[in-house]
Amino acid sequence: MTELEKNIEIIKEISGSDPYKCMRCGKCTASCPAYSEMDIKPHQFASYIIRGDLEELIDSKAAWKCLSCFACIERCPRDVQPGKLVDATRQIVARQRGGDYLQPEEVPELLAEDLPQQLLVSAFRRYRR
Amino acid sequence: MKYSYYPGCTLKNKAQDLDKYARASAVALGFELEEIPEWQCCGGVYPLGSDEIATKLSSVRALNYAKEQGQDLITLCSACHHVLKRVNDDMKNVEDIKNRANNYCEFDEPYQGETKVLHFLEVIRDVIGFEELSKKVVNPLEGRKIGAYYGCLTLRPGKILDFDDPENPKIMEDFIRALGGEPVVYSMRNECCGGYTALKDPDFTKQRTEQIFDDSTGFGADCLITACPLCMYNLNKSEAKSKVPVYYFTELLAEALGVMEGA
Amino acid sequence: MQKIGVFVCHCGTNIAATVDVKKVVELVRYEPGVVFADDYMYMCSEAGQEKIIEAIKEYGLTGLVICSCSPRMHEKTFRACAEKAGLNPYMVEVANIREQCSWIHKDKEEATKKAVILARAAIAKVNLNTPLQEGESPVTKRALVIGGGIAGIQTALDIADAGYEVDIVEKEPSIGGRMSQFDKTFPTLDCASCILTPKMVEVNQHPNITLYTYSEVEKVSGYVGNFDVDIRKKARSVDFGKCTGCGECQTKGPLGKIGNIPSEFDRGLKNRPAIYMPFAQAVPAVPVIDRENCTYFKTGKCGVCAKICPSKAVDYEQQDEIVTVKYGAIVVATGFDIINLDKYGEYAYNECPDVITSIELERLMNAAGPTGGHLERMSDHKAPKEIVFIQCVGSRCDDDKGKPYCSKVCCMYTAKHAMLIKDHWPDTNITVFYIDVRTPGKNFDEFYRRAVEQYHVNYIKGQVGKVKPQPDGSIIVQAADLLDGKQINKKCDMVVLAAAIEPNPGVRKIATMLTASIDNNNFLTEAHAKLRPVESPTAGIFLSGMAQGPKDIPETVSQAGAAAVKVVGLLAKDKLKTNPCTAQCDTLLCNGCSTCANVCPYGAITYEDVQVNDHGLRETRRVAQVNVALCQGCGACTSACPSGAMDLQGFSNRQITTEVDAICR
Amino acid sequence: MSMNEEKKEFRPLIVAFCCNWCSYAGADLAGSSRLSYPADVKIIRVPCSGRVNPMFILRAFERGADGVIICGCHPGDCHYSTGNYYARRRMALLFSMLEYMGIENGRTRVEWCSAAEGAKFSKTMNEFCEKVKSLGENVRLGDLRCKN
Repeated sequence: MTELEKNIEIIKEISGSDPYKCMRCGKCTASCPAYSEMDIKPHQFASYIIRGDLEELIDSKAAWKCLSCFACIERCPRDVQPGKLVDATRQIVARQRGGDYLQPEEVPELLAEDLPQQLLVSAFRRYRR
Repeated sequence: MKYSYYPGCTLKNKAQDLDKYARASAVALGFELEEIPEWQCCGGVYPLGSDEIATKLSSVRALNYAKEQGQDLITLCSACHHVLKRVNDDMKNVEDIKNRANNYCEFDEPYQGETKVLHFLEVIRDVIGFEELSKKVVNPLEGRKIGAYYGCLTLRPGKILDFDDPENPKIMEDFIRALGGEPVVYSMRNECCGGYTALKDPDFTKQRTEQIFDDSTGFGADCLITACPLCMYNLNKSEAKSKVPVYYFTELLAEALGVMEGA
Repeated sequence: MQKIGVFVCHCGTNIAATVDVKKVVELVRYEPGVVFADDYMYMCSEAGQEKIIEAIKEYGLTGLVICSCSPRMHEKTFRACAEKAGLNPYMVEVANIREQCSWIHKDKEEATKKAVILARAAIAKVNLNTPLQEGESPVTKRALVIGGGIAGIQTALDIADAGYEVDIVEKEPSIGGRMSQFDKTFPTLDCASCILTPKMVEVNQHPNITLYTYSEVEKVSGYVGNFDVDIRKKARSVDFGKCTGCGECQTKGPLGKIGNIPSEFDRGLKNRPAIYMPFAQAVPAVPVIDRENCTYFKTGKCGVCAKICPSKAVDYEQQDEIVTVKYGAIVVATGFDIINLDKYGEYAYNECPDVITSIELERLMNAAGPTGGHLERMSDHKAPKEIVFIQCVGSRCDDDKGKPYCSKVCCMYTAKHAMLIKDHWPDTNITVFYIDVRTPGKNFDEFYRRAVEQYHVNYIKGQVGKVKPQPDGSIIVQAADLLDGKQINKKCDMVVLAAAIEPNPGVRKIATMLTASIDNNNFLTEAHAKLRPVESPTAGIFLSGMAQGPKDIPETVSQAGAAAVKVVGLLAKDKLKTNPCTAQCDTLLCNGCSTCANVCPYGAITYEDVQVNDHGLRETRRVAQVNVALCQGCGACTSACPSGAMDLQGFSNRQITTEVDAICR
Repeated sequence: MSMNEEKKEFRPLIVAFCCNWCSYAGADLAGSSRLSYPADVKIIRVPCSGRVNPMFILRAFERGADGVIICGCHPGDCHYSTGNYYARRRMALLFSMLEYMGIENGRTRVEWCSAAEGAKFSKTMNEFCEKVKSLGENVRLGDLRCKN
């Protein structure tokens, strides 16, 4: 097994998803409601991982723009479930780099009067370790 | 019929309407909600990473509690529904998560996904039945054209949540029909409202909700119903020209059953 | 004691790369019974066989062990080779050291070790082999073709033209199958019915062909050359002899021409009455009464069609009839359908009448179709100006909704549809969303390029995410152009789905009746994927058309011809050699308990009173007798026999036990 | 590999009875598709799973096999119509008797595998080997006279 394949194994383990199953049909990207916000599109996650361009993925803002709406997961015809690859990227950043996307100090000024608790909890889960 | 009830954090605060009308309606429909004592927040989103354990434990505790009571577990909030059902599926089918969570929790006997998790709407559909519900309606919502807004968390992933057809659901439409209203079917009903990105990208959620209002009102909806406090927040924040009132489904239920006052 | 020769094949490097063949030769040389052992590059080649023949003669070999590929591949070859040298062909055993050893193991030492063990097992078995004589069985010179689509029609015509009798069983009221629903065919744009109808008529008039339409195969027994088939002729409720096919009953019935039952032939785009012919060119041109939907059969009141019929052909009293016919060979040509799209809610097929499948489009464009060939939206009958085609709907899926295979014909028929639409209605814009455009085939890619270059069909790479019906009656197709990196919301007024193809759902039941193997996708399995593509592993069963796998019309027709040749090759023989590996009863051990007869699937075991001499004790006993002409050698009786009297030649108790011993040594 | 190392890892001896029409063909497909499984598995070809006499299985265990697997056509797909049904019932009885005699259920198995299921064949064999390996050497029905 090459070094790259070993790294991909790790991502496979975290995500529970196999990027090699992707056939580049783009149904995920077609379905993605956050398309306009994502610098790397959902269908590209599999190819970035396979090519070993993990750094670029980790530096992208795409991982933080995913809404976790599961549309890509639901519709993927190859069972790659791109949303899981996106989340794995987020995990890698949060775990290894501590690069949280949301700092507690930011919260007070973002708070709105009627903001539901669910929003804050979700945002902390998604944006932080 | 008694059910364990998991209200979740938001229903205790910003979404009290969702909760109180549900409780009043449950009484009218003849079933009892027993709130789980000392429940902990589900976390709002399901941790997708297959090696995430700690973040799933609060759900496991609630699920195990319901098992000990010998009751099915009801939720209302679409996020809690999503998280509880998925963690339950993990505890049933994913050997590694099951073992590690049980090792940590040290219950009297290991929890293996025995509890049945139900959304309030599923109880109405599968236990009470829409026909029975319509018989109990005292103030039918006649003439109201109501769009069901499902969002994402109640439906997907369809295989695990098993709530309804994730691409072409009909449970809320049937519900509206049972209450005497006219359901409005539109294609954005299962598209994301923008979710938690409202915190850092409020403009983006505004774009999304505008599309939802445009589509639903285009088909003639004069109001929307939802089961999700976050969808409710985002839809309410919308500045869309086509904006119409948004209700929790339980509010219309209480109205139709004539139990608004007591709630 | 046998004199056994062991021959180890290199199979080029297929075996030799992972198995040390020289070592195998060295290690088996001193096994009991072995008098000669050698290896060679290609044992199955002429030179290899020559080597075997020489060795048989030189060493007086009485048994052979060939260590090579699977016996399913070359057992026949080596048996014939033995026979050439005057050795009984059943004195040959094959040790499978390729498929079950060299190809699946990487470690040379381990693979060599296993190869030696497999060889030892085969040697041990040959030591107990006895010469067997093949029997003979007669051949019924008549073939059955199941399915009356283009595959079945062509197979039947080719067999009939060769001079043999052939019957077609078709479950629909008419032959013609899917092809009769099509408008034009790619890549030459011939009109489908113009080339199919003459063949349908020819079938009907051919002296060697008998048609059983509105009929189903109910039961199959027997074996190659001697099948007994029960065919259920469903009650047509119309007398074949009297009906003139005038069509009065359909047009002047209670609902007139309209009817109230969705027409299967027009894919529900049009209704039909309860008494109907599926289409005007139906063969036979005799209507049927769909009893489930007929008012007379439901309520006992009506009877209008019987009154109208000028020739008094309507017969409400008709009953299903079962006929039993003998056949020598059976061809499965059960064809295909498209998958159910209920699981693809994102394409809004069930919600929106203007989202249609390609077969529905065929009907809409067909001059004999529900709109008389005018392409229109089913919702408002307006002509669509902007049409989107979505490819691979349910094909190439690895989830639980779709099919894992490529349906093969969609890329081409979509290009065909696009061009035909542009030909008839040049002011229509057409967009095709594809994953890959696959056009291998003669003049195929040229055809697709013509759609792009001459007809300006817009091909966009990217699967569609969602089809969104709009309040104004239009449809928005949400997709992404992967090559240009753009999300697209394409507004259109009609969407055509290239739904995946699947084998006819009834094929599983038929395969079970025929004991023909079928794969996970319900396609029938070939005897060999490359070398025997039109034969089932079950002798006497042949495959034709989509039942075997997705294919287009020319391929279907060629396969139909190939299947016909195989059938003719079988029917041309007067006698077939039978498998000599049949059961045998040891009369001294048999206690006449009937257990074996109860488990025998072929009724090959009978009981007879025979005189036995049991160690000097002479008496009459009731013992089992095997009819070797009927016995197929499954061995069910041998394991069921409580006294060990039944044994199977070629796979005897002692032979298998000795193999077990050799492996466990 | 030295003798010492060889002793370290337990390699089970597994006998597989495969019917000629489905599972033996499935094994061939596993081979031509290069889907590997341990060399511990040795296949014996029989015409039908219904041909597998319980005697053969007892004999295998007696002679030192660690696991025995019988593969046939899927229910309903038997080339001889019913052989696999008989095998299924017969083996259910035999296996429960073997368990009574101390041969764990994990050492015996009946599996259906069609001619088209090379992947399933390989997967089944890998799983079965793993299982038998985890149970260790079979000593309970060994004929002591046949062992060194």
